[in-house]
Amino acid sequence: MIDKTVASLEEAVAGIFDGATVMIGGFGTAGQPAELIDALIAQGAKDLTIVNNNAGNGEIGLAALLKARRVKKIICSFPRQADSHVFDALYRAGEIQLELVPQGNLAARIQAAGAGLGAIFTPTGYGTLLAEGKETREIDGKHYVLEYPIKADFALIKALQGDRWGNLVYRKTARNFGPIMAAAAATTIAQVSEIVPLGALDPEVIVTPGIFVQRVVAVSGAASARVA
Amino acid sequence: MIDKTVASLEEAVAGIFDGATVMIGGFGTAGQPAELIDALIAQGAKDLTIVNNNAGNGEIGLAALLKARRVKKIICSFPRQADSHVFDALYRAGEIQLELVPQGNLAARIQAAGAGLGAIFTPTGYGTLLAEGKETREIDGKHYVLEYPIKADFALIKALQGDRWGNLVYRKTARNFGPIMAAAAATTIAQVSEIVPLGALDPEVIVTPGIFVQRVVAVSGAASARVA
Amino acid sequence: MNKLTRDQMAERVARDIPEGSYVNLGIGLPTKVANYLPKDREIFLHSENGLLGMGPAPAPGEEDPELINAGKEPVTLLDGGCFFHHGDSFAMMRGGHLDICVLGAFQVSKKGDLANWHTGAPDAIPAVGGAMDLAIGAKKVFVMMDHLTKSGECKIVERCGYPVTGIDCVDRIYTDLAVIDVTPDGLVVLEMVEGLDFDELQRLTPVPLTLAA
Amino acid sequence: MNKLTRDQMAERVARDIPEGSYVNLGIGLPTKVANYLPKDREIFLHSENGLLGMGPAPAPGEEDPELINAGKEPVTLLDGGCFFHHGDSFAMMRGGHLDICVLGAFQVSKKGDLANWHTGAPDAIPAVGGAMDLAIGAKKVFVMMDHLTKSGECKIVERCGYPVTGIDCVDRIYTDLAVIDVTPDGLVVLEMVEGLDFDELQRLTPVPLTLAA
Repeated sequence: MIDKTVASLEEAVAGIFDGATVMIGGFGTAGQPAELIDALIAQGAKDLTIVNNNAGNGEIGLAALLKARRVKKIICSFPRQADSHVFDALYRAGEIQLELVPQGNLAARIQAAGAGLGAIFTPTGYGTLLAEGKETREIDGKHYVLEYPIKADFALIKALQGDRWGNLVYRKTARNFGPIMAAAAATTIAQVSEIVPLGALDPEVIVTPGIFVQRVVAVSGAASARVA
Repeated sequence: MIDKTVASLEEAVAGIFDGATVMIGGFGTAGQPAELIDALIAQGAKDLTIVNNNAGNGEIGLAALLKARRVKKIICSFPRQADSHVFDALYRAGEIQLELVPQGNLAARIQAAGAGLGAIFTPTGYGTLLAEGKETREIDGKHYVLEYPIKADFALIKALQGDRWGNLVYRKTARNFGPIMAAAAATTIAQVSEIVPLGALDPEVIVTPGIFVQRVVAVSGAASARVA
Repeated sequence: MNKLTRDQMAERVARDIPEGSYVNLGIGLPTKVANYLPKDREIFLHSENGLLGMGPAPAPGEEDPELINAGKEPVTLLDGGCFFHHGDSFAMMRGGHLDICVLGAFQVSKKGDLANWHTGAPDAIPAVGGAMDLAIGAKKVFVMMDHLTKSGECKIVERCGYPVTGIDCVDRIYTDLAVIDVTPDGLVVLEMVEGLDFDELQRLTPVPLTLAA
Repeated sequence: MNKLTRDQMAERVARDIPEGSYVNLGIGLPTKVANYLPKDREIFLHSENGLLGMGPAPAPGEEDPELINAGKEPVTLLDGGCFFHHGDSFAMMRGGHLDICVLGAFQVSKKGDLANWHTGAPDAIPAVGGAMDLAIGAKKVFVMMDHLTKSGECKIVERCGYPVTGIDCVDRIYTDLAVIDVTPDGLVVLEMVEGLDFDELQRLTPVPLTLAA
């Protein structure tokens, strides 16, 4: 019997190695797998490359991972926020690398990795600083930039419910990057509010099929909706 | 008030012009919008370029459209089937053009159109007849073929339920090409078994958001599940 | 002259959004446009973080941290709205499915180049978010901004001095002084505020303007 | 020698599919493999037309024309299975998410090129379906075919004479005579049927074979 559920957060993040590329779901705190990030901090992996839309808020979650000096590089679209002081300080001190990617290119590059494409021509960013040095091409009168897939060794994501085959459904705008990161990582680890029996999720409404998920761990339901 | 529902199949296919590119959903007959195709035959548009996975079965649906000599060219992955005699005869007589595309490239090119990408490097077909003359590139040690988006003027698709904003849900494997074609066509016309009130479809389970759909027409519920 | 307030600008933009439009309102000033959309028009608001059919802010106490907009503020969902992932959300933008997006700006060039993401200051931490996707994706890009900076320089310029967000992408500019279309023949003034005449507007604006016929 | 029947070949392939594998069984002979998957192993069957967790054929009278497999035959869905669109379905294939796909073949070259979609006959109507996606997408590509054609020519060849489906993509060949791995060092015979010795297999096969250690 295949059972992708694991009993603890420790087990969920086991094996994340130094130097790994780790995608972390979430748009701000919505969909951010805060408990998995805390477990990753406790686990100790360092020199990580993190892929996330943002670069952490306040002192918790991703910001706490940065503060613990585990992150060598971050690939994101919107690092600077009102409460991104942990990132800001590391960046100004030259202690973290930043690859800034327009949000839609971030999404498209993650999707390209999951879908096995070698590269894509995207119109976003053409003619801007963020396309400097990149190959461009005019196709049908419109200008495009060649962008490459972003793959990951691990993805940490948050969903509402999961089953032992790894099928997932999400809640409202906490869905955001979860489904596309799940497909782009070799090992996808999902924290869910509830593990449900196989067959409990309607096959028409499963958002992430279990093929994209390797580990599922339950965290307390209350955590799912809190402002992490 | 926005109401994308139309009262008749005639109204649904109004304006499809001679020479248009028309995507038609379905994998074989599952998901094939048979009633819309019949309405298109009655409507009379000709010199069409059709995008479908197949090239018609038996004498009905897409096969009937071919038989009525309305189709100049078909873009598909699997024209030859046990019951594709209408296509076979036209093809052998040189009366229809065929662009044969591997099924996954067909899907990816349709998706690229919907997502506004200029082109994609796909591994499928590399080194084969179907990539002859196409640009190729080695990326990270793997070989890829450059493929361009397939856009359409119209898409005819079949869904289970729709609402007046054009939101759609599908049924089982009749989903197939519907969602990606809806996003790739300027005007997407969906036949549904049932039109439901706004808000009746759970926002978490809507598969095709109404932004991709311009017209919705109800056909009898029984028709939805029949072997068309 | 009667410069428009920020609310008046938002109201003015709202007037130009037809029923049935799919619209993305950028962070900041454009967000205000939602407050002035006529109640008798159904307009579909898109938010980059994966929702369509966005409704107004929730009543106090009804906020849901998992139902937010691009600015990470709590919102609501209308009946008929839906959720989707980031891939689909940006496909909507990049694929030209949005009718209108409304963005703030530092500068717009006479050719319609937009600068709104980065001051270019050497010590600034850059952040782009969805700005570049919105700039090139929507069928029509409306910009809302003050006509002049606080120090009196015009934000409509020959060439953007700030790093651009997109090239040749702005269709219409709403300022506190005028409404101006970016056309292949140059900038065309559609409206001016009460008490402002064309010569005065041209004097404030360092690129050639013409008055709409 | 005791050539394997088609059912025996299917049974042999089934033995090599570990629990938890995501597997696509091609149209035709490979479909038979499903009949021999051990009941005590959970194996996830994928069908290109948008389902994962495919179950066996329905009982007579229970067929649903909207629940079919890639061969357009009625199937069922297991608890835990799900539906998705063609974009997602082929992303699973192309993106390397399937562990194994099992395909029929006209020919396999010693380097692992596969020919299974087109005879190349001038009057043939070509049809490719998902064959090329499966050939290059799965982590392991297993081919099932007779060792020899009806006229006695070996289907394992120096170079494919038929148009190829994919280059360098086959990992293992199951024939009615042998199980053969395609390795960087050439073709390695893992098993032969009872009554067949290596010299005889090599005599029938026009490319160099080695016997697994």
